[in-house]
Amino acid sequence: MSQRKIKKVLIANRGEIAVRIIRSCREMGIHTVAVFSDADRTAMHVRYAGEAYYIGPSPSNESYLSIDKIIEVAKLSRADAIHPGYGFLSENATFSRRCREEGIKFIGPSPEAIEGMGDKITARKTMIAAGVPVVPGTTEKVTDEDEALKVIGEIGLPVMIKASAGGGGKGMRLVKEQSQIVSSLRGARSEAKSAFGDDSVYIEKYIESPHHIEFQILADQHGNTVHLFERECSVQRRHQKVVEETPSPVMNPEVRAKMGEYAVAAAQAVNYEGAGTIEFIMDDNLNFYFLEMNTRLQVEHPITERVVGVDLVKEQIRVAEGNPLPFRQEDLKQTGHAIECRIYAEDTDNNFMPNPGKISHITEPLGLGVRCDGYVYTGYTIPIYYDPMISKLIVWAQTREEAIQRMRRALYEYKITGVKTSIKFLERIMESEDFRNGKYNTHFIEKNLKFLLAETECDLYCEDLALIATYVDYMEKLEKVRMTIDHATVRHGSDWKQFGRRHAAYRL
Amino acid sequence: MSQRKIKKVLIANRGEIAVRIIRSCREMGIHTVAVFSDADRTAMHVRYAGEAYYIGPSPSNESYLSIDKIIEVAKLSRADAIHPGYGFLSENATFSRRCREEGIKFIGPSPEAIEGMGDKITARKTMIAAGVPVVPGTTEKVTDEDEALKVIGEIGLPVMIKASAGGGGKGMRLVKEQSQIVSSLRGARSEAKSAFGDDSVYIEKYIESPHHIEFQILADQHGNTVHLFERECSVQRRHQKVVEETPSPVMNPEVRAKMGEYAVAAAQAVNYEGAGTIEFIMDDNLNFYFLEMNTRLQVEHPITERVVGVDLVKEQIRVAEGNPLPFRQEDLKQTGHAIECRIYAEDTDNNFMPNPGKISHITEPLGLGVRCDGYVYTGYTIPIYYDPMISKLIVWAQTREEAIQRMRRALYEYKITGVKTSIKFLERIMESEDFRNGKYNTHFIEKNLKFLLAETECDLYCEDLALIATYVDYMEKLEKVRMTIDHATVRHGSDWKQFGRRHAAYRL
Amino acid sequence: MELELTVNDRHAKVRELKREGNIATIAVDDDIYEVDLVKVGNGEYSILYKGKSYNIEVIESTDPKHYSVNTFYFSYNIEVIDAETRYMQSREEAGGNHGENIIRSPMPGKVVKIPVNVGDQVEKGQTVIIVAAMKMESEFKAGKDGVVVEIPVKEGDTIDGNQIMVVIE
Amino acid sequence: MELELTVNDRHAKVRELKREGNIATIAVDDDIYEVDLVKVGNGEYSILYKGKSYNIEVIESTDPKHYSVNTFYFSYNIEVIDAETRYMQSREEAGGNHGENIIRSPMPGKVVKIPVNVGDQVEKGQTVIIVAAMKMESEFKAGKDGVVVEIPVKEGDTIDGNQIMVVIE
Repeated sequence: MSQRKIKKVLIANRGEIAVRIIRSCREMGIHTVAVFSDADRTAMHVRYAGEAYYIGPSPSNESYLSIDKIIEVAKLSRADAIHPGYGFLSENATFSRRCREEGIKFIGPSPEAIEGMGDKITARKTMIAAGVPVVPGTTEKVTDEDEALKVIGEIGLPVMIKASAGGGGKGMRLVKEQSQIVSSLRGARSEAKSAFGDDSVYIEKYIESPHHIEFQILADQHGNTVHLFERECSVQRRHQKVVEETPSPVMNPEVRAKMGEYAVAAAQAVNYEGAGTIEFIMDDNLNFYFLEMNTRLQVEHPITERVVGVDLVKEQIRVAEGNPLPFRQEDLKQTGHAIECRIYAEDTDNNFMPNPGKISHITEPLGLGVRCDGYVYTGYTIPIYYDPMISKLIVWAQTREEAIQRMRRALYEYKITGVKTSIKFLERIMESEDFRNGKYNTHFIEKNLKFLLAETECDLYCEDLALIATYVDYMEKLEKVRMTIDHATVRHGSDWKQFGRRHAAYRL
Repeated sequence: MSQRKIKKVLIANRGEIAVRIIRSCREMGIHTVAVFSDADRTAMHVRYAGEAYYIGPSPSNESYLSIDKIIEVAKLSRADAIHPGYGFLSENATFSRRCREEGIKFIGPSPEAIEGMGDKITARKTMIAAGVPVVPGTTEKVTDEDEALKVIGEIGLPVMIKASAGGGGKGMRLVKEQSQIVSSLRGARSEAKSAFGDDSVYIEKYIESPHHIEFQILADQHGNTVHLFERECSVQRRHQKVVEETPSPVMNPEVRAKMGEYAVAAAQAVNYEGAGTIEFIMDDNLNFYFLEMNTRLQVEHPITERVVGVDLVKEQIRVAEGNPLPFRQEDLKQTGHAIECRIYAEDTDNNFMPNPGKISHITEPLGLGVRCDGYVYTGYTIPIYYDPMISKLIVWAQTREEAIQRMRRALYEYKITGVKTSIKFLERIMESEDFRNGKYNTHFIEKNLKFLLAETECDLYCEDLALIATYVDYMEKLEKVRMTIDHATVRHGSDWKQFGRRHAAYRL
Repeated sequence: MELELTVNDRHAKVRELKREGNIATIAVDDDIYEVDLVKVGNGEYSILYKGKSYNIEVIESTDPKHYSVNTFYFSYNIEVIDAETRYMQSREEAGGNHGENIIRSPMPGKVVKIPVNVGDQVEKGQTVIIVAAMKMESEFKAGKDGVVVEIPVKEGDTIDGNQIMVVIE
Repeated sequence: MELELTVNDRHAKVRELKREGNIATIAVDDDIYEVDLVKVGNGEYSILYKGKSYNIEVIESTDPKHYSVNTFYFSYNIEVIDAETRYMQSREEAGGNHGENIIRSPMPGKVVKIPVNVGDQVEKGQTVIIVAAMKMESEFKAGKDGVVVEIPVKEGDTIDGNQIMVVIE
């Protein structure tokens, strides 16, 4: 609990989040250490950090997930703390424990808190004990089919069957009709078995038209916990968030206050330290239930930073140093509206297939109310091994309507060539009626997919102008080849001229 | 006074301000028209606007200052309003009047308001009538030397002699000693004569250790005027602002409220409409005096936007449409701290000589709390005809200290090669003790010049590493030339090989 | 000089009629365009046409004759057709009669599994290769009934975009 | 291959001793550096040395043998010295005895005024040419007493950076 200034932080991550963490460290005068795999020697976090060390082959289990290698670098570079970012080792209790054993401060919660929230059923029990509402369903792992059928009978359809060790949608089944119960149950269990080596599941009430609402919390080592209000994350595709905003367009002050209180209670139930997120599911009548806790920084944390005016990474570091939180709950408030769009390297017209590759050219949007957190640069090759997220585009404005207009402007300015991206798809989301009206839930993308994937209308001339630009570019290349060859030819006689011409016509 | 929605705006400007205005128009769904001179065909405002029209040769008096050409384009493109930006025609009463006559809305004040504030002596009289404190001095133009000597005797030294039609430091003399009075007066008048064709001057008390503090105001067509608090602009070099911040580190709430009231009174005295700035001079005891009014948007307007949360260009447009202001004085407040650095293309080590030319590479700073308003891009050539400002870097943070840290981080990330810039100089300002302590006035740069221009310490190895990188780059070029030639040679016999080798050794 | 370009199913003949500095008169089939065209960066063009400002990025894709062209909202694949291309096309069309099915990788990635061997008889819709990129696996299926005649990649290979993975005849 | 490079007044001999992929062992005079060096963009290098991460931009200035090199806080002018350069230098040094004073433009701009003519006798400190760029005029003065022997520019000319404007002998 004693205060100890952190002087050097190792960032056990890559991509935009590593760059974002280094930025805050730099502002605090803290030295930074990057780690990189074979695929990442040219990555921005390596270039931007004060120091950088190689930790292994490209696949993440041999590098970014290797606890031993990361600890080794931390010792070699004399880092006194490790920031895990999100993903990779960020919610790994073993890693948090190992850091503690090695006397390196893990910037995040204790291994006990991670474990307490990591297993969904344990978390559920803890929440029930803490008085936080949970979705009606089982509190024990169900390993027996008959038991499962009985529970489903009690809760009533529709229900969701989820692998207890699961994540990423694996071992998950929605059951709406009596006839699907047995096959869904068996399907979920066999998928869970093969994915996680554990076929136990839990069963819960399925919420129709659900909203995914999460609360940011911050807790220090002195027992102070505050929440930084909600984020609306219902724009999802296959359980992957695509757009987030705060405040939520469906929220009201009473429910916000109530949820905030529960979020704080949830964090306190596991003696949480640092930044974390309590995820809730909410129906159209604003009934809400605890879903899970993410014991780390979220991808979408910047919208909270913008609306509340807090640098969450700096607060994480200050808490890790043993400082008390610099604000109380009543000091915090939401000002204006923020939206984040995640820019993925993917081909939205071809089943959202990932599209790694070389960035020919990138122009990032700038100006009033725009923040762009990315890591790629012109000439950089996005590797095939990691996440397809290129960057996060965050806008702020006084009102939600203005924020949407600003996001459209920023997406219009955002130019990435060389790889396919989701920018056009995101523009369509901003243009969709349901989003503009704030009337959407987690079915939004599914419901609006046709609109979101529709071809936009082209200006009468734009195809012809594209042809003209191509013509000019090709002719210029042709000319350049000719000149190079003629140049050589002039100096070395007429045989060459002959060759040069043939060459130009034939080769290009 | 009737409300009329603006559908298309012509931006009678170039550079970062043109791009910045187009951004707000785009967010409002307003079409945009750019104009460009010979030097600006490839400029960003031309590429970013919806339409773009050529208006003449590179020198601004034949293009951006040509009222006839701009009006012609406005009519041709059916623009219903013109935004003048800053500089060029923005404070030209003739242009404002011409727009009115042509039925095109000038986004700015009436010609009468511009005229009322344009002449310093008239403005001074108006202010005195409105009860706004002015610097002790003459209210009438002084054209007679004896009269001038008498006035100086009355006010007492030190005094400042200023050309009444002046600006940009021309025709201006500071007199501290009796013996300099006559020569300074004659010098100022002859300079004023040749610069403005008018040798009348006015004389005022010279304020020692002065702060340049200005207040942003907004006024609608319905008689509502508010101020958006102060900007501290005392970091100047030769009367050119270099760094601005808000709130001012020397301000207190009482003086702020009083100055704000005077700023509103000053604007109302000329029936002001739109965005404008009241400049005050303030001494160390917080005595303040009206200096002048800028009847346009200021370069440094973004720091106000960030701290008050208002898009000033959008408000300008809404006021021009005839809308009442959407807020009252009591709705506005300052949150956190913002600093702006102006990035100039100049050689700070060589007497700040302008340094136009081609941008080899640019990387703009991004991330939390950073806004970068620029217009140049990789491959763009900054023309020799206009202002040397490349961009404005604006940061925001909860506190002044954090804002300075963030600015240092952002300047560190800002990479421009190909032309020399003031980035390093600005970093030194952020590091200087006087700036960090908020203890500075308009003499800051002069006083700290030695520190600001001192060479920074280099890492032990960085010169050797620079040599290594150069070595590798040169060897790679050499190799490339060899390969090109060998490639040709292989196909065309051994004589060529001989030539190729000679060529490689000799030519590169 | 006239060029034949294809975009989607359209064949267009493009030629420059006149040029003075930036100002070019260019015919696209029967339409005549007078444009103010200037290259502002590597493959980036700014075009002013009838007052409107267009930004067009022209990027070489697989080879100098294949372009990926972006306007602000649209993306086109444009190909330059010259004598060589025409020859290749006629050959391919001839080959097309044999009904070859070439499966190419749409993106860079890593070959996870190839459940078929050269010589295998496969059915249309049968998975013939699985490629992973960015934590996502994609299955590629046979486009027709036939025999696998070529598999120029193997399991574990890192592959580029547009690389031939399986050929079925 | 060894190269001789100059930076400020220092002459340094640089040569590569070993190279495996990114990892290079390079000698700078008597110091041996083992660096992890990779080119990440046009003229941009990322170097890891003793764990520290350096970003160095290497930009050709006037010709392929003159570089402007930027580390984060420093800017160096580095020149590659080869046989040709050595010859030129020896010639210049010889010429230096004649005390030629060559006035070059430090930046692009426009010649506003040339108050002297070829053949004029000028004094050290006398303004010989005025150049405007970006609304600012700069006066360039004679570096020595002498005679104006060459003025390769004229009033109204637009000039590049580093262009010879006046030669005094």
